[in-house]
Amino acid sequence: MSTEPYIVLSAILFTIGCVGVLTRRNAIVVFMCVELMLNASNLALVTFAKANGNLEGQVGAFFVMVVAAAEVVVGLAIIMTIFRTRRSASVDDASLLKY
Amino acid sequence: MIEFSKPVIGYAEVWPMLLVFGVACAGVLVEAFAPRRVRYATQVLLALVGLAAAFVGTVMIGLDLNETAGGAAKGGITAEGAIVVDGPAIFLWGLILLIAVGGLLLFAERELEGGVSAFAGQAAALPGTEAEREASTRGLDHTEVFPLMMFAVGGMMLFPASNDLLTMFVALEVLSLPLYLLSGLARRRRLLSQEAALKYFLLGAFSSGFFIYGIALVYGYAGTMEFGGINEAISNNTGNRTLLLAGMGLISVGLLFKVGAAPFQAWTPDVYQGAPTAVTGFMAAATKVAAFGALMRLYYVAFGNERWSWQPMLWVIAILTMLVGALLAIAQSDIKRMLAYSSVAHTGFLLTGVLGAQSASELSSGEITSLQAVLFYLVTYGFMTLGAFAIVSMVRDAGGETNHLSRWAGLGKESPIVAGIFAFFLLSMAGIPLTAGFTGKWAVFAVAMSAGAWPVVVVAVLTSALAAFFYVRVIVLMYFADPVGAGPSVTLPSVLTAVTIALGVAATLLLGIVPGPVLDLAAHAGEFIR
Amino acid sequence: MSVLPMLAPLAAEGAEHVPVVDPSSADGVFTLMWVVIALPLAGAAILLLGGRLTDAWGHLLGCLTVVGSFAISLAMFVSLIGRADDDRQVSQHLYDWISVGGFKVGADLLYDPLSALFLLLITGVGGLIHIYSIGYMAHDERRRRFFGYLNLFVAAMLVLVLAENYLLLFLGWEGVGLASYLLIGFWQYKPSAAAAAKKAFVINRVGDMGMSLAIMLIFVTFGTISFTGVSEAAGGAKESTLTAIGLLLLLGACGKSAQVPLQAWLLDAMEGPTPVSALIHAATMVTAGVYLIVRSNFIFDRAPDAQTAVIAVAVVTLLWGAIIGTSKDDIKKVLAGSTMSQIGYMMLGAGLGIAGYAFAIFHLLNHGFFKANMFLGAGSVMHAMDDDVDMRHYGALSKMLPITFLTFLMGYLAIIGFPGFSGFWSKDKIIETAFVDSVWIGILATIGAGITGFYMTRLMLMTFFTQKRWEEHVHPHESPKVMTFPLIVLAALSVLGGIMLLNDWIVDFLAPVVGTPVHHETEVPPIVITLIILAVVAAGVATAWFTIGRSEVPRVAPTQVSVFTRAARNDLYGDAINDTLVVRPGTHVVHGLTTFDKSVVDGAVMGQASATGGLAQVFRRWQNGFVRSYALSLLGGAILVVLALLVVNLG
Amino acid sequence: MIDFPWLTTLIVVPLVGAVVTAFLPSRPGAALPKQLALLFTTLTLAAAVGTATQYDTGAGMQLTETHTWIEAFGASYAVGVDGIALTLVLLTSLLVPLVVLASWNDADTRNTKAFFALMLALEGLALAVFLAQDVLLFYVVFEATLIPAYFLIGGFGGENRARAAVKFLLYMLAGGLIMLASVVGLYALSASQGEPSYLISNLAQLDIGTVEGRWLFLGFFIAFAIKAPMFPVHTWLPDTTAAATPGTSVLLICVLDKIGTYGMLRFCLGLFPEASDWATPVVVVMALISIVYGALLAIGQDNMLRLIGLTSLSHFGFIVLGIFVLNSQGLSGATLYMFNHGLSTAALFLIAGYLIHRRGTPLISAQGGVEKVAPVLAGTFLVAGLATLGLPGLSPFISEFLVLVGGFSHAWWVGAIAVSGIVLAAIYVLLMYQRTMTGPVQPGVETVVDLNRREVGAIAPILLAMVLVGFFPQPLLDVINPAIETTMTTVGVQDEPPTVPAGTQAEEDHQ
Repeated sequence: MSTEPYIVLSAILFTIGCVGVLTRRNAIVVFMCVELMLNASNLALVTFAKANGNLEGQVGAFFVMVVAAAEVVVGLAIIMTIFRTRRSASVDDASLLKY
Repeated sequence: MIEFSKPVIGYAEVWPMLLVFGVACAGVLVEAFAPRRVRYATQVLLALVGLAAAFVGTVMIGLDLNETAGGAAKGGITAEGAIVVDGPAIFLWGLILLIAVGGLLLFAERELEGGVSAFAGQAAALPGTEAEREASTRGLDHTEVFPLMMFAVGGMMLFPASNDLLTMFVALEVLSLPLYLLSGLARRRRLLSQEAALKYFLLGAFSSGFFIYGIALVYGYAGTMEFGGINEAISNNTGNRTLLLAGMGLISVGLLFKVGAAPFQAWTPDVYQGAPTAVTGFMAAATKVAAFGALMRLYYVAFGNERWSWQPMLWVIAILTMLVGALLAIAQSDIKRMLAYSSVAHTGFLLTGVLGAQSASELSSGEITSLQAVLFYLVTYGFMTLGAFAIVSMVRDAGGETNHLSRWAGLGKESPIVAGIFAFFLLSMAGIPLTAGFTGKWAVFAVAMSAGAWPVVVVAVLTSALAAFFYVRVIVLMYFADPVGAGPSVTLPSVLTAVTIALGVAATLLLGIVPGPVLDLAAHAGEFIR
Repeated sequence: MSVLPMLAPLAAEGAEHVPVVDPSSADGVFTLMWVVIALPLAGAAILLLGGRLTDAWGHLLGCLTVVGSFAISLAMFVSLIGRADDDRQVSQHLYDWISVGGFKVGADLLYDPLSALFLLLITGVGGLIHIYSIGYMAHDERRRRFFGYLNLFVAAMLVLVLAENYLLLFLGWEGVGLASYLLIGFWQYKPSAAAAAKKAFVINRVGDMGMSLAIMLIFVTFGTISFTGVSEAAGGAKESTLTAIGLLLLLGACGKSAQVPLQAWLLDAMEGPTPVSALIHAATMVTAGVYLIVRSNFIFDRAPDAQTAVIAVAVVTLLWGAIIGTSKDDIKKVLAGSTMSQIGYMMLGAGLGIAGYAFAIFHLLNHGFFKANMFLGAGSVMHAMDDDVDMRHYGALSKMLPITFLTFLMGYLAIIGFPGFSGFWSKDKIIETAFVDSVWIGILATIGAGITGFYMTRLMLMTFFTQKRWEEHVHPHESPKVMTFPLIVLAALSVLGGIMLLNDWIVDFLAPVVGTPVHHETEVPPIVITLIILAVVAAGVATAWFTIGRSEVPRVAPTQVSVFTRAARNDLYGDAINDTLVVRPGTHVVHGLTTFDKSVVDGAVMGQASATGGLAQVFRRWQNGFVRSYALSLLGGAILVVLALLVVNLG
Repeated sequence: MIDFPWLTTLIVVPLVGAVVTAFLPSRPGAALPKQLALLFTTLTLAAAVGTATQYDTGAGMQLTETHTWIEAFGASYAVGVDGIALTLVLLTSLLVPLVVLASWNDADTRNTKAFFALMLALEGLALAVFLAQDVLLFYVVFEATLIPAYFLIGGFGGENRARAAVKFLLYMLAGGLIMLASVVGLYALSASQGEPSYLISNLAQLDIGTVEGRWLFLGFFIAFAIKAPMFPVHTWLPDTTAAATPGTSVLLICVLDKIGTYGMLRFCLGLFPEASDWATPVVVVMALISIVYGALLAIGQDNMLRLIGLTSLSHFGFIVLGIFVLNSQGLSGATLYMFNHGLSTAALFLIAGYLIHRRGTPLISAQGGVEKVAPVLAGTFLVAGLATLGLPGLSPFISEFLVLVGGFSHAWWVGAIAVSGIVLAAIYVLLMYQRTMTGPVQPGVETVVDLNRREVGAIAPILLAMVLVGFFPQPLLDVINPAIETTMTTVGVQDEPPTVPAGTQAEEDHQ
């Protein structure tokens, strides 16, 4: 079995995530795109685990999921406060700190 | 079928780190169950005792380390290969814990704000609302900052001690997540603080996306996540090199982001400015220590055999970082942003030390090693940064801290001691001899020069000159300029901040004049265990 | 050795042997050599550092030290004459002055016939002028300091003539320059005096540059700068080197002796008190250039081109000074022009080589007598005329100031070369020797003598004869005895100076130093030349008599005058030339450089600094606060990192 | 007594003094810090004299003390003294007490104790610089001197002091950091050839390749050229002297700047002989430009302090010239020149400072006729000026002439260009004297009072020293010469023999 298609897929997912971070204004969406990048990594990890014939990659994928969950907790908390203060979830509105 | 056996953790080696995590968890419990009026005292005491105990433990473990690898290194790998407790790890632990103590004291400071801490009374309350006003009149404190900080410290300890990519990733997240939150908890200028937290969080998450994808690729190349295994795979030259290089690059992005190297430095000024000053000081010092420890372990151990390909990359990054840091600092008018860029420049100097890695056979006896130089620099950097930010937190007016440089004019007349100490830190950062900054700089330049990276050293020297300009500008402002309006005032802090500053001054002075013991300690730490 | 063929023609030409300085160690009275210098030096130190404590008796001490030196000089002179011809060089080693590598300079003194004569001149004439000054400066509240400076001068001048090497000579050389600076600017509250002092020093420094370079070249060539060592080795050096040394020394001599092109300071130097003009700017210091050339005979004798240059400078100067003298109304400036001209004669003598050295020194001594005499006389006149120096305000003073007039008359007769008077013997000898060298030089020198006759007669007439043109409130009176006594002594010397030529005494006396001249026959008998000179001088005197003595002298100088008069009044445009060629371009250069320094040199650095600041401001804008653009830079960085890795690997 | 640590004492006494002065409480203008400063600087002078009595002229580097300092860097606390160092130590320890005396009232309205404490600190560090026998130690104290200097300029100067202080510091730091690259390079080189060591004696044994040597040389040289200073990196100099108090200027120009030329002598020649030889043509030309350029600029100045600063540019040109013509007259002359320039320029600065203090302006055009009202001030100023212009009989002449001889021996045109400096010096000194001291008394000048005893006391020793050394330079030269011979041996050069040596001729004549 060739791993190539999986890796390509994961790369495409990663790229989509990347582009999403760069283009979307809504903080939640931006954050979801980051999650997409993490999941692209998960796919790659699992693929390589299969190819390498050991479990480390799969274990890794689990860890990533846990970490992602933790990130969500923290991230949403921050985004929520910002939203409550500014009545906006646009990341472009938060640009007081500059130069 | 693999027979299940109980994993061996090696508590004897890693207990200080576990203790810190334990204290963090206990802190959460205190927050949940202790009555509000005792929470502050309990939390501070708990954290302080925890850090102190961890530090003592670190020292004891350090004294006990066994020599391995023919005496070149000390310590061993434990926790099923996930954690390595070797000389450099212990050294970094000790350093992180000391900085954490200093940071903790700053966190606990309540004199400056008139009886409350620098953190938001109630983070969930909207700025300018009744709820917030009530929280502030009632003198509410977020004592959660202490457990959060302990989690971060725990992550920082794990970061440079991790022996595989996955542990490193987890450590990275454990240290980062609490910091994201802490950045957003300022009592004053809430909007800026929250914005800092958001930016830090989004960019941090984005970079960890790169980091984990890089891990995946390297895993794909080497078939293992263990550093030793990766190194072996590289020397055997099996697998697809493109995977390795791309993976290495992406992992580097995650780490370079954490240390604030250009072109990944964009978050530093904004976050340093927006975050509460105590957090900035702690974060600037401790994160850099932990991240450089991890960076070096990754490059020296996992990619040790690939040195010739990452060294040129680091040349570029180091040069870029120093230039960006020094150049942009010139244009700053906010003291915290200026210190942020200065910290970027310091990252560049540290990278200069990192890229000066040479194999043992290339070094002559008694010659300073790259690891030794960087460790030493981290010590000097950590203390002076912590001290400098502590001073920043003391210069205030009615609206809280006055971070705009123009408000610092004439500080030398107003408060000669504070100005003098700050000038001393600035001179140290500028690398004037007889301060720790100089010895640190010398060390990293020397190893880079030995490794033949003279162009980097030349750039480093030139940017040092450039950097001197903005440090000197602040001194001029403090001493030779007349105050504008009412002038700055210095709020006398409690003994907590004073101790931190004293620690910083003492370290900066001693390491400038007699750096020998610390250098020897760094040398004594030996190499990383492969 | 390659020098032998070069020496051969010299030897063939005659027995003109260039003597070597080979002194014996000082004994007997000669051990007091250093005291000659030390006395006036101590006097200067006491007077200058002692402050007001010494006001009361300072002038007496000043005179005593110089008279003391004169006494020792006389004793040494007597002792020297008592020695054999070849034993008349004595040296005294005081201490090691400078010793670095091969550069070894001792504080060594050399006493030989040349120094002996100078010693007598300096301390003798100097002593007289000191005495004269007691009266002349009686009313100056800073008289003590004046004597301090005079003592300093005497000490420095003595160092100059007693030095055994070029560097010690240079010490004295600069010392007299300093004294000259201090004394010209003695009344320094007058801006003109202060400016004149500075001008003198600076122009002298140009000469010193030549002198310094000469010393360096001598050292590089011979590895020593002592007269002993150089005179011994000079024969071995290349002629071109010796010519270069000679020309550089000449430059030094031009500065100190006010020879063209470094002549411009001397006329301004008359701003100093008159005794200063007499001592420094007539009798002694300005003749140091002649001394230098005569002292360096071992170099010039082997560098004919340098000698030619000396002659050229001398001839130009003797005419230049004389011409200036014809049109000045300031009595001191006439005398200054005359001094310049007379030194030209001495230089001419020195430039003529072995044949002329002795006559140059002879004329130098005579000039020292008669010019000091006349300057002091002029001072006496000024004393009488309330310090007015304009001859157009004088007239008919011969009756009022009989002693001054008579003594001045002696000086006058001496300088125009009236037969029997000192100047006659010495000037005649120089012109005669010049004719041997070249008819043209002889003719030019003779013309100079004629002009001398003219301007000195003009001076005499305007001052002592013709009608009174005094300012109101001026009541001329003869000077006190303390001033007339020196005048009388000097007048006597002016008359009798010629004695030194009896039996060619001075020529023989100086032979151990400058060599024995071979007698050359001129194409016409010497007496004819003498008669021609006398005729020319008489013509000059007559012209003066007819143009000035027979007509009314206007009290205000006429402005409608010929081009020549105007040129002469303007010092032949010497200052204008300096101004155009040096001062003004120099000022422009200085201003230009100042601007250049500020805008280009400092501007480059400062500009770089502000450019960096500007660059920082530009880059600062990149930090625009938008988190998405930060993310973009992060992505860019990631790509950069990966590309860098790939490039290193694949490239 | 043999093992008495003379040199450490020299360094420590002023530093202790600095600490004591700084921490004893006192009000601005109080006498205590001044007296303390005078006491400690005098003690230092005593220690310097003691060192000189212990010094054995023939014994090379001596009174050495070596202790390991930072083992990892190969650095030691190593001090020692040879003829060159002793000359500069004597100069420093002589000048500082006099500067303290002359600056007695300069900081009365400001932080008096800080002023004198900084002076003491500067003295201690400067002495350490001259005595250091370890490159890192040298570098550390070399850079550390900047801090007290910086605060002395910026904290106590006149108009534009902050700007001048920053300019000064940045110039110096730029130079120092460039040098740091070379210092670090030396470490790398030393480590690559065995145990790393920063001891000069060990570094001199290194086998330095031509290319490396030249680069390292450049790093050192640029720093020293900025320090000295030389054209075209001199522009900090007039700005600094114009803004600093005259006492500070003396410390900066007469003591600290000597580090530049001392460094060239000790490090450029001592460690990189090949590169020094290689650089000679360029350096000599730069030195010549400095001589003429500095003097010309000085002529055009109207500010006395700027003027004196610029004269130093010219003088440093002479010193550098002397060093790089690489012959004994040049080198010994340059060393002596450092000493003499220190004396003469100090005198000029201090006396000009007296006048400026009285008149309240440094502008030459605002003076005139001072001689009439303050003859002692004018007289001492004239003597100092004459020394500066190199009048024989005063010490600077000796060294200037030696340097000129050295230059001429190197190449005749070098001597010929350099000698023009003596004319230009006469112009700038006498022009300044003429405009300030002579002529009619200008309005405002008539109230100028003559020097008081303290002021004369601060100047008199300098003038006396100049006269003494002018007539008897040999004791000092005897100290300098052996060290210079050692340096020449290191560089591997010898004096050119004269073309027609005297003495040989006589022998041939006899044959």
